[in-house]
Amino acid sequence: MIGWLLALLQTLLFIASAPLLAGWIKRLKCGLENRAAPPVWQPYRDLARLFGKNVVVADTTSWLFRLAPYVIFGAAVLAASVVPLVATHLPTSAIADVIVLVAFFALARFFQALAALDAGTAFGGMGASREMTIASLAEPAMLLVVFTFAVTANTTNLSTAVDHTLGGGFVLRPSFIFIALALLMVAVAETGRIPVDNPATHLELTMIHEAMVLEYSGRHLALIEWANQTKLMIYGVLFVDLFIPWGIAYEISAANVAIGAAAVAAKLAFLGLVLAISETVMAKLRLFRVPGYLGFAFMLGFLGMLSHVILEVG
Amino acid sequence: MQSLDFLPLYDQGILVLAALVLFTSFALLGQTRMFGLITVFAWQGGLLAATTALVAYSTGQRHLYVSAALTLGLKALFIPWMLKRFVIRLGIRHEVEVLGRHALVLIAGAALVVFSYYVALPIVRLSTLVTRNAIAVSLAIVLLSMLLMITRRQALSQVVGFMAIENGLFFAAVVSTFGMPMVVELGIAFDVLVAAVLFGVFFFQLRDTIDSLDVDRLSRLTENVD
Amino acid sequence: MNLALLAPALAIASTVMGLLVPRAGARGRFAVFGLLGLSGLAALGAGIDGLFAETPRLGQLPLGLPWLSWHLRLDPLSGFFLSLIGLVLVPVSLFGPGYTREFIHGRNAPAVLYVFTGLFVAGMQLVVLADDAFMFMVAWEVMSLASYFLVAFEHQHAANRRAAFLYLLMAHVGALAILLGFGVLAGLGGGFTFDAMRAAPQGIGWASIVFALALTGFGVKAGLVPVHAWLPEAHPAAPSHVSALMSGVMLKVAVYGFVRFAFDLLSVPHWGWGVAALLAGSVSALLGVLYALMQHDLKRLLAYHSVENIGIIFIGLGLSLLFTASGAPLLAALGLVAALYHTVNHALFKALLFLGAGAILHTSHERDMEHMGGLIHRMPHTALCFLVGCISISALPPFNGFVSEWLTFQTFLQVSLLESGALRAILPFAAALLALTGALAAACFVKVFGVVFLGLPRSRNVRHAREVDRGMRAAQACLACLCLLFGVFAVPVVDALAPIAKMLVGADLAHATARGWLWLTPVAPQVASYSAPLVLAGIALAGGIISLTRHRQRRVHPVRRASPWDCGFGGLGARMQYTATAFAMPIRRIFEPVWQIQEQVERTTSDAGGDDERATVIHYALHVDDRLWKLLYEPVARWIHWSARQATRIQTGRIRTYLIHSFLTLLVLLWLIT
Amino acid sequence: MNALNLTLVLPAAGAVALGVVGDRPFAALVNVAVSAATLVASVALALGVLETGPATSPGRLLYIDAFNVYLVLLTAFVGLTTAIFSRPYMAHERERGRVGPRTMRLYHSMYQGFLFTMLLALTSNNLGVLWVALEAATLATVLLVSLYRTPEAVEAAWKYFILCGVGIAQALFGTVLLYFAQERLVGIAPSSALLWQEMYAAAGYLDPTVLVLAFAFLLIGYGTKVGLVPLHNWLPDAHSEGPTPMSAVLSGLLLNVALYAVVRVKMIVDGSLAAHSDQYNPQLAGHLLMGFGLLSFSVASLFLHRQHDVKRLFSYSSIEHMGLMTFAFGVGGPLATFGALLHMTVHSLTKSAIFVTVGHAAQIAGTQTMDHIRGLIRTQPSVGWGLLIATAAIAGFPPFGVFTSEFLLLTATMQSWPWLTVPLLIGLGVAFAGLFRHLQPMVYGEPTENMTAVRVNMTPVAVHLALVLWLGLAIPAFLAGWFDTATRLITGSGLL
Repeated sequence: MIGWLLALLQTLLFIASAPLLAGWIKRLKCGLENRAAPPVWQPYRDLARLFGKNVVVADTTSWLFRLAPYVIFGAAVLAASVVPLVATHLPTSAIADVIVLVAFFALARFFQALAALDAGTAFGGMGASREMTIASLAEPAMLLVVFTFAVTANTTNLSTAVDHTLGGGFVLRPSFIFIALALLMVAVAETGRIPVDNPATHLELTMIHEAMVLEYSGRHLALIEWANQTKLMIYGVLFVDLFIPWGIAYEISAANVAIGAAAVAAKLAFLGLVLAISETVMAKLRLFRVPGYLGFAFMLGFLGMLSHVILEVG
Repeated sequence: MQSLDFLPLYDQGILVLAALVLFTSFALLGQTRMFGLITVFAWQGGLLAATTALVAYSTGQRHLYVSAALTLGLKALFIPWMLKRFVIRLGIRHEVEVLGRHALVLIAGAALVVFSYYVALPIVRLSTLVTRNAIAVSLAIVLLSMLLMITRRQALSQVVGFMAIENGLFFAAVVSTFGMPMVVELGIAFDVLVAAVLFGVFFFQLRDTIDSLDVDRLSRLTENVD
Repeated sequence: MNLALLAPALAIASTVMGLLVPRAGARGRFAVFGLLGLSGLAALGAGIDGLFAETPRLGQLPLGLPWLSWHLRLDPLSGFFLSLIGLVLVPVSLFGPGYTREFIHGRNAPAVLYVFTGLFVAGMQLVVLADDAFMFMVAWEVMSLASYFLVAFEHQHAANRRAAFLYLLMAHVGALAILLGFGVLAGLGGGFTFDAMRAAPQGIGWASIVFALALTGFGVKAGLVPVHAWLPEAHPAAPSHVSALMSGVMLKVAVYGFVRFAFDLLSVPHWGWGVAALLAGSVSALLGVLYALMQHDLKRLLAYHSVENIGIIFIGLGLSLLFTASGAPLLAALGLVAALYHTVNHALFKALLFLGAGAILHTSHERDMEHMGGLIHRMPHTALCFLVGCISISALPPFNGFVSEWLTFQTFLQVSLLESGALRAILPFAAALLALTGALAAACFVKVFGVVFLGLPRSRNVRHAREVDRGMRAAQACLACLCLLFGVFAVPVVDALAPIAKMLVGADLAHATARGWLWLTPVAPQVASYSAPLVLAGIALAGGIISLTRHRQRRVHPVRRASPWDCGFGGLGARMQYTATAFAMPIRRIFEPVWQIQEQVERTTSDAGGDDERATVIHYALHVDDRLWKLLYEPVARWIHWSARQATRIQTGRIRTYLIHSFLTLLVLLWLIT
Repeated sequence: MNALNLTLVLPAAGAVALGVVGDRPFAALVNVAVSAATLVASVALALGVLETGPATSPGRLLYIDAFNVYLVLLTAFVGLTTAIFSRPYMAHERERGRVGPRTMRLYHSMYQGFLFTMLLALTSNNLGVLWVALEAATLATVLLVSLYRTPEAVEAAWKYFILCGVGIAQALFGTVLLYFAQERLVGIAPSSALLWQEMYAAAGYLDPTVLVLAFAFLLIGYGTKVGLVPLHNWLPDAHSEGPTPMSAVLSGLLLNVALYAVVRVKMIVDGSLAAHSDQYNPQLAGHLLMGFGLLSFSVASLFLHRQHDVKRLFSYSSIEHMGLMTFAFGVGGPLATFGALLHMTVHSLTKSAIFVTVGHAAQIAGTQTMDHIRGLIRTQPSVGWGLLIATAAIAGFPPFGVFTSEFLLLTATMQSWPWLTVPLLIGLGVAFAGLFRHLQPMVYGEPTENMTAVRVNMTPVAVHLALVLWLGLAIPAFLAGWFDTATRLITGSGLL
């Protein structure tokens, strides 16, 4: 029972701190671009403001349009509850393994795209079409990452995976280098960041995700934004858990949890830095260059798989 | 294998007749005039009748006399007479069939004789010289008559060829097995008769529908259309 | 066994009823479909009974050959498929009366429909009950023939006739392959009862031949690439409730036949077979979904998705064969269970989707998605059920499609246990293809639901569509609920499939369900676990809490309705929406080589009314065709025509040539024998 | 006056009677009545054989056993149903003025005459008489083929006459050789030397060289009438140009009878070869049959694809099926033979049913050209569905009997010649495609404007199809017993 309680707390912590990560990255980017940066907690303000506003819904839409944000947010929360943030072996982590985790995002995306089509605007259709295309290309790459890791650790369950990496001590695996890179690329694509998408613009040619949420307003928009920030954070934590899990609380105790929290915070901050730098140095790709980008990710994943089979198992 | 001069006289007679029958079928192959064709055919029938009679005499089988008479009446007299009447009524009396590669046909005929001899050879073990040759000869006659049917475009000559085949069979039956059972003989004779009559009917049907007796004109029903 | 026999008996009864009440009014219609429904219930009951029976139920019918009466057998495998038939048949017979109402005044006698539907169902039920080759073939062909008549039901359209012919032709060819397979088995075992075949000593060579024949024969029926061509033609042609039966059940009967051959009749599988099945499955899955993406005829699209899902099923079967051959019965069981689970799932959601398409067709007489849109406002009930179907087929949690696909992935993850390094390196690639397939399927059904039900109506018929009657709604609702139930209560389902695994590969998944109904742990708890009920609860909870916290605010300022913002471009019209073609365009660009694409844009400038105002009309035409037609089917047809022309040369029509024929034949014959 | 003689006398008398009756309105009824009486007689005959086994007539001219008695029954039955069908059909032809009083007299009289010759051929014990009967069958039908006096009809008749005549002449040569071989044996009266019974009994002693030679000629001769490729050329012409009832009986019965003759002879030859297996391959006759059968089967199935005339289409399908049966008899062995016997039955039932429907269809459309026959199901559902289902049956779809026999045949082949099943299956597929690609447009779709419903009598079709369906679902025990006895006669070993 206590376990469940802890799990609930961790989940709450997770989604609560998600906007923080977004704000942090934003701040870093501004810093790198010599711009005056908004405060780190700016995202919280935005969310609060959006929740405060009242909702305008297009009259061409149906109940699905209003249901979607809750489903998206619910999926995000559920996903967050599965990923070990500060402590492993919480009961919720058994609800789903990595594959299911990916499926949660797919579910959210499914409803997002439908909602985009609901209003019947050209933008919505455009966004939905592009989003589904890119997602379906990202999926196999992601799976290969998961696959390689799972074959190494013989599990797809995140907590167990963490155990495996911890238990094995620090092992330098050629396959992990490849798949870590692949995971990063996929994460960028999935969370709609540069070079695949640019959340900051409203230009028809550049936007994918934004095109889908054009019609949303008020709390609906807030939920969607929040869900996206959570998603970004989940990918970050996923990366951390799989490849650099050290410091995470193994047995539950106040000290361990504190250490775990600090560790994960540090690691995420660093990841954020990496992301910010990459986004500043890179330019957005044309839509039809994205397949090449994801194909590269896929190839990395496959290389990881091969190097695992050939070099590590023999 | 015994040579000819040790054979009894009637065997020699049969062999002579066999040779003559064979000759007639060659003659059929060579003959181009309608009337000539029919005449030769009649002669062939006559020779058959003679052979039958000779066999009947030598073996003393009564019923062979009957079939000899039948042959004479049917093959030598009635059918030729009927055919000639058709020729006259169809007004093709003086029609001459142009035969392409006449010599070639005759050589092919000769080859066929050799072939049938070769086919009949294995039977030597179980029969006297006479019967073996009889079978060889009759087989030759059958094949030659088929060759006749193949080379002629005139419906009437095809009929003659058809009848000549029957002659060959009959020759085989008479010489090698001394005739078939009576009931069969009669049945065959009846069939031949009916066939002859029906052919007559068809000559006129043909003339009415395609106003000619040229069988090559009968090529409406075909599959390779393109 | 009597109950099992009751099912086909009732189906045939409905046939007779259909004969007795030609041009039947409502009463006759309900009688016919009522009998079908009863037959479905009987099948369901008998099937479940057979699934859990310790010893297979045997029986015989005084039919068939004098020395070989029809042998019947109801073991877990046939029980499973029998209950599957029943499961789909019941909703379909709910759907039927309403759907066939419009045929009464149509030009085709509905009696034909009733008669052959009954026969069709009876045939399928007898196939799974058959225990000897002769009865199997008879039932199999009855099934094919009856469904042919159903496909050709609306024969005034040339397309339907063509589809029917293609269907029957390919079905026949497939049946011949199966027959040959049986022939080889019977030759080995010296008997036509399945028992004799099982008992037979099978050399690997002959066994492989049999397997190849079975894969071909049942593959044709199941619609594996490249022998799938009939499927996208035939399913749209048939009336929708029949399409639901064909796609939902008939393909499964083909799967049954394959399983019966590969796992039961053939004693020891070779790992090569597994690879073959896996390959066929992967190719079918990927190509199926890619072709589906390019369709804008709703029923055609669904048909292509059948190809895809059959592919997924065969992937599972292939893995199972692979593991059986390499002596890992537990994993073999896992693969088999995954495949069978997906079988039942596909039956459910594909039937649901076809019924939905039928409902739309019934009320709007539209099959072309480009003419639809906004139907969610006109027919909300159908829309909801259809949405459930879409989520399920896109393999999204917590619905049923996801569970089976997840199990398949779990099986894939165990390939590290195989001894062959090559396979270990290649199989992940297949898994990645499967992932790609799943994602593309999701994209495709976003397109379907979005274009058909959302946005603005694109044609008059659709604008005036009305919700369908109670029976048809009930049918869809029933299937939708089943989709959810099979998704949420995965553990009991896996438990139920255990006897089949035990019978076929000698192992069951006790450990998979060891931790109670909440937790599905296919390999081991620490390896992977999934709890569908909690997922459902979690999403509901999270979403629910938020919406409750906003309750007050919603009361203060209610949601305001306004015309869409659309980045400020005003004047939204139906023609400005993304069409199905447009939606799939990026994917078409990316996977271009897969299809045979003809795309032309012609602009005609008509100068109506002077130079200043000349309108430019741009006409855009796009044709996406199946490459396999050119690669496989047309050459065969051409070859047959060529040889036919050659053969007919001997029939010259000139009698002297004929005489030469017989003359030469005689000479040759004489020469031969001496 | 026992059933056997009655079976023969009735049609003969009927022929004469109808010749007298001529073109009276009740001629068709007389025709039906005589056929019915013949059927009754043959049923009695069949029951007799069923009880007391094989029987010979006094004088041993006729011989009846399980093999030919069921063919007799079949012939009488199809003869009756076809007579029933020919009533409305010929009446309609009469209205269209295609036939006159004289031809009607000829038609009815010859119809019975034809039945008589076939029954005689089946029951005759004397191979010579068998030959005479078969030749007479040609003579009886040749005028019926040219009944319509169109150029095509006359041409077809002429080809039929010449080709079958030449062919049958070869058969006579073969018969003479048989007689020759038999007659050498001591202790056989020349009068009884040609009796099949005698020969079969003495087969072991007959000289194989002569018999092989004889078989070659007999195969060519009777094979021409069976319609084996490349001797088949007359068959499609004769079937397509004559009146449809004739096509039905030609296709459904005459071919069977000719095949029957071949098999009877094969039994003797096999006996002799088996006894002299040191110098000859005992399977020689069988191999010849297999070769011809396979050739006919495959070539005919290709021919199906290039047809334009509906009756030609189905006559080629007849060639295909005769090829299949010939092949089966060639394979030998109980299973194949059983299958072949069954196939004889179901094929003649189905094929005659098809010709009945096709005849009506041609009258509906006023032409036999398939391009002008469209949408039969709309114009006259009974005909359309009859044609559709009958064709499905002939294409070998269960639950119809044709499938059963093909199933047996295939499995028998699989046991003795596994690799030959491949061409067989390909051929079946090709043949099916050839049939249905032509059939479907005729029955489905929209009818052309010049199609009008006619007065039809589909009872024969229904009865035939019902029987075929019955045979497909379950072969009744007595019939199975029959076939088995026949199989025992032919191959020496049975199945049951």
